[in-house]
Amino acid sequence: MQKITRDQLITKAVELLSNGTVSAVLGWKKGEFDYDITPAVFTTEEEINNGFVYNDFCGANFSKYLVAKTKKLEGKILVFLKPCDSYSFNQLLTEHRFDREKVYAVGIGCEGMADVVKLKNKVDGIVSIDYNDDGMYVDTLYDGTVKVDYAEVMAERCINCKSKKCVAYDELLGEDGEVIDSARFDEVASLEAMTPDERFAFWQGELSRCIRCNACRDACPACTCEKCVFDNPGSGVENKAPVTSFEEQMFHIIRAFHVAGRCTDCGECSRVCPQNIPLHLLNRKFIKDMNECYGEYQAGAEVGSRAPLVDYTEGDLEPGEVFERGENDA
Amino acid sequence: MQRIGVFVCWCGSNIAGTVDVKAVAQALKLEPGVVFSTDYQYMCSQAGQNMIIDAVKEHNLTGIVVCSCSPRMHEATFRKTAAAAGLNPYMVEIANIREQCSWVHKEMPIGTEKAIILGKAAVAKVNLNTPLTPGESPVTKRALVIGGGIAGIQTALDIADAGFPVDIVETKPTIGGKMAQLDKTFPTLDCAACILTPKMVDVAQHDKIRIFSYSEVTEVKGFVGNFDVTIKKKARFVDETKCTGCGDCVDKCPMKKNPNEFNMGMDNRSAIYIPFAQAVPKVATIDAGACTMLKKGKCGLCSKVCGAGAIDYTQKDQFIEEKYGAIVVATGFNPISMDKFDEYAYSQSKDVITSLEFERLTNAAGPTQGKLLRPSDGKHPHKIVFVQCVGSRCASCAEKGKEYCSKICCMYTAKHAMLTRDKYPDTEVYVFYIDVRTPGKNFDEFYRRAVEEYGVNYIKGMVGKITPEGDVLKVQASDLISNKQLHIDADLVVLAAAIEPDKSARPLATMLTASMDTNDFFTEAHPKLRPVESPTAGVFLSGACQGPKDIPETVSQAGAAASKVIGLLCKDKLTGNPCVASSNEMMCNGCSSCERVCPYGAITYTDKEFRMPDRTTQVRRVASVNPAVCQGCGCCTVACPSGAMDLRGFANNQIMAEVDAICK
Amino acid sequence: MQMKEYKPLIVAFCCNWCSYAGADLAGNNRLNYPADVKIIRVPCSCRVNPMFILRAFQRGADGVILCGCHPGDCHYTSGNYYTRRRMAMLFSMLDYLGIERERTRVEWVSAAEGAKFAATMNDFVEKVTALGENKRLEDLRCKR
Amino acid sequence: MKFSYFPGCTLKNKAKDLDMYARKSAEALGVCLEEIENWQCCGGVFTTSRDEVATKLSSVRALKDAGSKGQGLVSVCSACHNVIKQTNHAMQTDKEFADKVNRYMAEDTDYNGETAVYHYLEMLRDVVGYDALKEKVTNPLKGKKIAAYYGCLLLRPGTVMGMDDPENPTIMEDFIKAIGATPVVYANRNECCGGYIAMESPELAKKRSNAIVDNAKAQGADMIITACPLCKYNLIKNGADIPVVYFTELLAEALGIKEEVNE
Amino acid sequence: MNKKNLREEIVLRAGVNPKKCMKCGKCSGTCPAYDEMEYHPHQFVNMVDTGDIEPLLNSESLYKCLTCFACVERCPRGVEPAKLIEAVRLSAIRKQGANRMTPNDVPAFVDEDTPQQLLVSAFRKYTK
Repeated sequence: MQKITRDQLITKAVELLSNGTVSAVLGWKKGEFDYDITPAVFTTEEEINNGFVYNDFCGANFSKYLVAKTKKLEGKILVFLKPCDSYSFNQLLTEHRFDREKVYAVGIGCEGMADVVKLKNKVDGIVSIDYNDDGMYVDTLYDGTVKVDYAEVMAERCINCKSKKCVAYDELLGEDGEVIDSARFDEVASLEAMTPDERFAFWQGELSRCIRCNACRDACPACTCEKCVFDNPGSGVENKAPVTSFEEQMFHIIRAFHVAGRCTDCGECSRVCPQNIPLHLLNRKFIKDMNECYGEYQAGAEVGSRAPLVDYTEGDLEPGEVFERGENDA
Repeated sequence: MQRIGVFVCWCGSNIAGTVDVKAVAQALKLEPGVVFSTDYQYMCSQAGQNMIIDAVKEHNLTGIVVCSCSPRMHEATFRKTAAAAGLNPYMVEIANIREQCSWVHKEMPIGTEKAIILGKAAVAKVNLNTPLTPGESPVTKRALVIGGGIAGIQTALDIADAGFPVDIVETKPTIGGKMAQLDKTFPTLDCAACILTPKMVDVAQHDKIRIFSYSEVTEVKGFVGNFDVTIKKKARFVDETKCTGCGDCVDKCPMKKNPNEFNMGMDNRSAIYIPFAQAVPKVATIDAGACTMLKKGKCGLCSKVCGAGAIDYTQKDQFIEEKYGAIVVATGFNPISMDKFDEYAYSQSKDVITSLEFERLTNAAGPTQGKLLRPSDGKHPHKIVFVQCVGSRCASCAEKGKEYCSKICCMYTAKHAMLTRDKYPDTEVYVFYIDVRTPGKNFDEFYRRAVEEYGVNYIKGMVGKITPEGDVLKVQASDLISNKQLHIDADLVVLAAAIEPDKSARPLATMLTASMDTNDFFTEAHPKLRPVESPTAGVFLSGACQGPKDIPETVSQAGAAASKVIGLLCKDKLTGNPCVASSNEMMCNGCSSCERVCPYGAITYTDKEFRMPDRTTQVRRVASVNPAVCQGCGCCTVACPSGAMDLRGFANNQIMAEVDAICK
Repeated sequence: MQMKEYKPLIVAFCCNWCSYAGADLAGNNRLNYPADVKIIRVPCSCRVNPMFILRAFQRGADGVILCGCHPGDCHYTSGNYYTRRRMAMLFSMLDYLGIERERTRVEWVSAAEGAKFAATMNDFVEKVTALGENKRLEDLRCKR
Repeated sequence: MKFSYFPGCTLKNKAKDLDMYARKSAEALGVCLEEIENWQCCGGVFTTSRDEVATKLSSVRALKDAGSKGQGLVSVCSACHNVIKQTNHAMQTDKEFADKVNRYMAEDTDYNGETAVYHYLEMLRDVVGYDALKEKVTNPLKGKKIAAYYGCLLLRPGTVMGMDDPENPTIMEDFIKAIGATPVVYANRNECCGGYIAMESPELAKKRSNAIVDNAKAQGADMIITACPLCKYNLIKNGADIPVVYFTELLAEALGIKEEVNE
Repeated sequence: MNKKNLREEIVLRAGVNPKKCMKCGKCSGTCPAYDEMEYHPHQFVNMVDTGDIEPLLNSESLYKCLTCFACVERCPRGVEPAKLIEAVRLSAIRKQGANRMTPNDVPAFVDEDTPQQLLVSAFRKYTK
């Protein structure tokens, strides 16, 4: 499959702006460095030509931005949806979080995004990055230009990509892919196979690093509550900064439960975590359990689908049986 | 801050025997908000209640904690006490220190310690209690009865006689249902038509009853006391107000070869038809699938002969919207299809019939004018075999039969067998049965008469195979008592087919948000104590839609449902349970999670305008709970991701406070 | 020795219509179970938010048990079916984090099952006592 | 369209015609039947007992062989089809049994009932299609009143065999219509001819067989067709006075290739 | 082997539960070999259920069942009597020297049209 290029996106964005289809464009713009790309709204051709970027670091999921942007805007907003973003897009529509009529969605094929951390682990002192068909050419302070294969720096979530199929769009750039039978649950399974003590040790090691910056929540496309329970004094679990380690602990469990059945497994939580905690492994555990107990379900695969936790059958497994199921598998 | 009074009950020695009540009262006095604490021998006694009332007045209490027996016992009592003292009744909490403390623990220190903790939890909760007022909603004083069989007819008559208007919606062109098709009724053998048709006439002439025949319910909105129902009146191409039911059109119609549903397809009717002579309303209906005028625009004979000018080929389906306070479901039953039981050769021989077909064969208004003749050749049958439990009590094959007992078959088969022997003494009649079930007044006596006086051969065993050969039906069966296999060359075989709920019931249940069991029978609010009410408030059940029933049972349930409806319609206003869910619109995401889990359809969504801090306005989709429909289970509160949904009386912060108090 | 001293703290959420009545029946029949069990009444098991359970653990509970009507018997027709899914998922997650699975339980107790209620509580308390104090949830975040 | 083909012992011997007509007709219909190498006799009856492993291995081997080629497995003989289909079902649904079989066979790959099993009639109905068959008929058997005799093996147990409604089957009647003849429906078409009992109690087999033939005749049949060599044997042996033939023979005749087969 | 163990073994082997029987007699009503049997299908079910298996082991009835599955198909409760009969039969013929038929017996039964199917079926039913 041909990679989508910046030029293609700009051409499309300018075309839709100038013919009046949309009045704004949700896109990416360069940050301080070539790899810290931030989402931005463009309203003129000029802004786009100057600021719009698209490269291997444009992993940010835009769906969530539509909740706020569509409310404020007159006319339509253009959004580019990678396959994983399109699932979040549908999920938000299922939850009536924005008006579909106010969005013009362009699906874009995706060959996987790069992981900044992986890149930094390989290369020190990044000055700038150039892209080529066969890899990245990184200009560095110390080692001159270093060539890096895409495969070496591909993000975990892209290696275990669940789908290259755009499930929502008004128009598609490039070719559509297929849903992939990915190995994304392997890591969860290997954790499940551990003894409780080993699992405890693993999670203690991971979660003790949390600095409670809320980045996971802020990036999560399922976390679009008008008022987050962690910010709500009436909820009983309000806490902005860590008071006790224990309250802290609850944060990730509650958050994972809150998005259970709604999480599309886009991987944004892990991507944005400054402490590199594999938060997606919590969400995937719920997804894996729900798939195994209640039948395959992919949040966002279709608009209006009924998530497992707001559904039931009379013959569901008992909570105790869910454990036993794990034992039989092991 | 609340001013809370704590009242610890001794319950004689029931509590005081294992719990140091004074210590409890003492300890709870130190809890935040508590301004008064005392103990007494019997709090529920008049003296105890007066003590509470006095304390409320004296100490200006705003909340009450009673440490006593289970709230299931005396919560209502102490709420009344609070009301008598001028407090909101929902400012009372009970700490259950009897059933869940003194009675299950033996040692005083342990019991006392736990009682104090339970008391603290109750205090913590009351601190967060708010006065609650039950909502009120008006009642539309009109009832809807869905289904016009004997169940619907009886319910409608009883409600109408009490003075409330009733509408009956019936899918067929006439009311009457299955009972109209029956010949005689067990165990008295009175003629079904003789007892049913006067009731049908009563319905037709009752000034409080309207009949929507050839109609169905297509939409139900609203809630108890306030249902909005859409009824589709299917086009019958005859103006009901003009048709006199004279039948001239029926005679003249050239399209005469259409299976007659009323006679179970055993004879034919014309394309324009009146189902039977006593039909109500006695109005003709055109079968659009059979009429050449409607299909090809050629014919028009009925219009030409109709003196009243009632024929209207251009008639369209009509939709009627009406408001009701209560809905009674009386959708009835049907025999199951015999397709999957072809070991009995139902599809192969016209002389293998179902019991309902047998009813028509013996009915004077039936296809043979009541003479028992074989459908294949019109000959008089001599050997007749009845097979019981065809498709009933069938556990291995869900797609074939039904696991339950159909209840009515034993008795109607005894009736068929007896009547056959009575009218045709030259016949040999066999009944194959698994068990004969006759629990009813005069039922077993009736069955025994069939055997002892009428000489019906009851054989314990089942028919395994029926082989039509030439003009006989070779019946192969077991006789378990004599341990033999029997081979009978029968002339006619009658299958007692299992009965199942009418197919229209399932979609109707969805519209009504009324629950059903796996067999598609409507579930009752309580199987013992509320058998004629659906769990959905304002929806009542009458007849076989709730489970297999015979006529007397159906009629008594119909009356019971009617009395429940009357009880509801008598009220001018309904007061609800104030412990219902409510949504904080500022926090609601509009995601529909709550709506999806609500078993009562109590939650709806509206677009609402909000003023934002920056003075702009924003339209958001938000949930709102109808307090008249909500029953207060709280399922929505957990489904809600933002915590916008909360349950009054069991609010998130109240339960958390209890948790904290217990875990402190 | 310490085991002898140790008394676990157990929070039991009981639905008003079946399990709370079952607990009352246990009382009526004088069926003993440890006082470590403290019952919180909720209208339906589906009212129990996972946050309540986590809160109980957070505040020092050693075990949390949730009792509701038997599946199919819910007073509100379907509440316990949702409970079953929610708790199955929550408990599986706690297990995944290495929290002992015996600390959490869902049990269906009808209003007629006083004996079952008492037996369940006895068993649950025994299991939790054997585990000892609930430290893991607290320790999960502190790597020592 | 290519299938693995399991002829069975009788088709190699006393029922060669059943086999030959089946193969040639399939060829004419564009279906390739590839005989499984080294197939072994199915054993004639399926032993329902769950602890019987050895008697089911020949079926499992045939199923595995077909599966390894990615082909469905077709058989004509009712007995072979019944045994293979029931074995396959047991391998699919009874894990304990399947484990036992797989351990016993100790081969590189396990088998869990993945292969699709067809009776020749099912292949005609579901793969070729009766409409397509009708078009290929050059010699419609007009005017013949034919009674389809299913016997017990083709249909039962209904939930396992899944060929048709076990009490009111139509697959053979529809076949008869497709080749231009008139089917005669009679109740005993799914009753047992006596089967292997003919060996020990010929009188019982006679009673059963006569019940079938008499019923077919009484309902107006002038010919009976079957897929089972033992049924055919029992009916003829016990004095059927109307012809009893294999359905494949009529198929070949209708397709106009009967002579060709006999050459 | 005691009565109870034999019952359990047979029930396990057959994979069906005789307790499900509601004693309707449809199996015996449908059985084509009924008249040849000393114990009829419904009796098999009842006798296996009550552990009264010894008489069955010694009965000719074991070899009269045609395995035509009519009772299996038509049983309203999923008891599947033929499977129980088969399980008892196996208990009988698995005993040492209990084969009902030997190859030497065959020629007496065979005529020129006898299909192989008849021989293999009979052998499967009569021998271990």
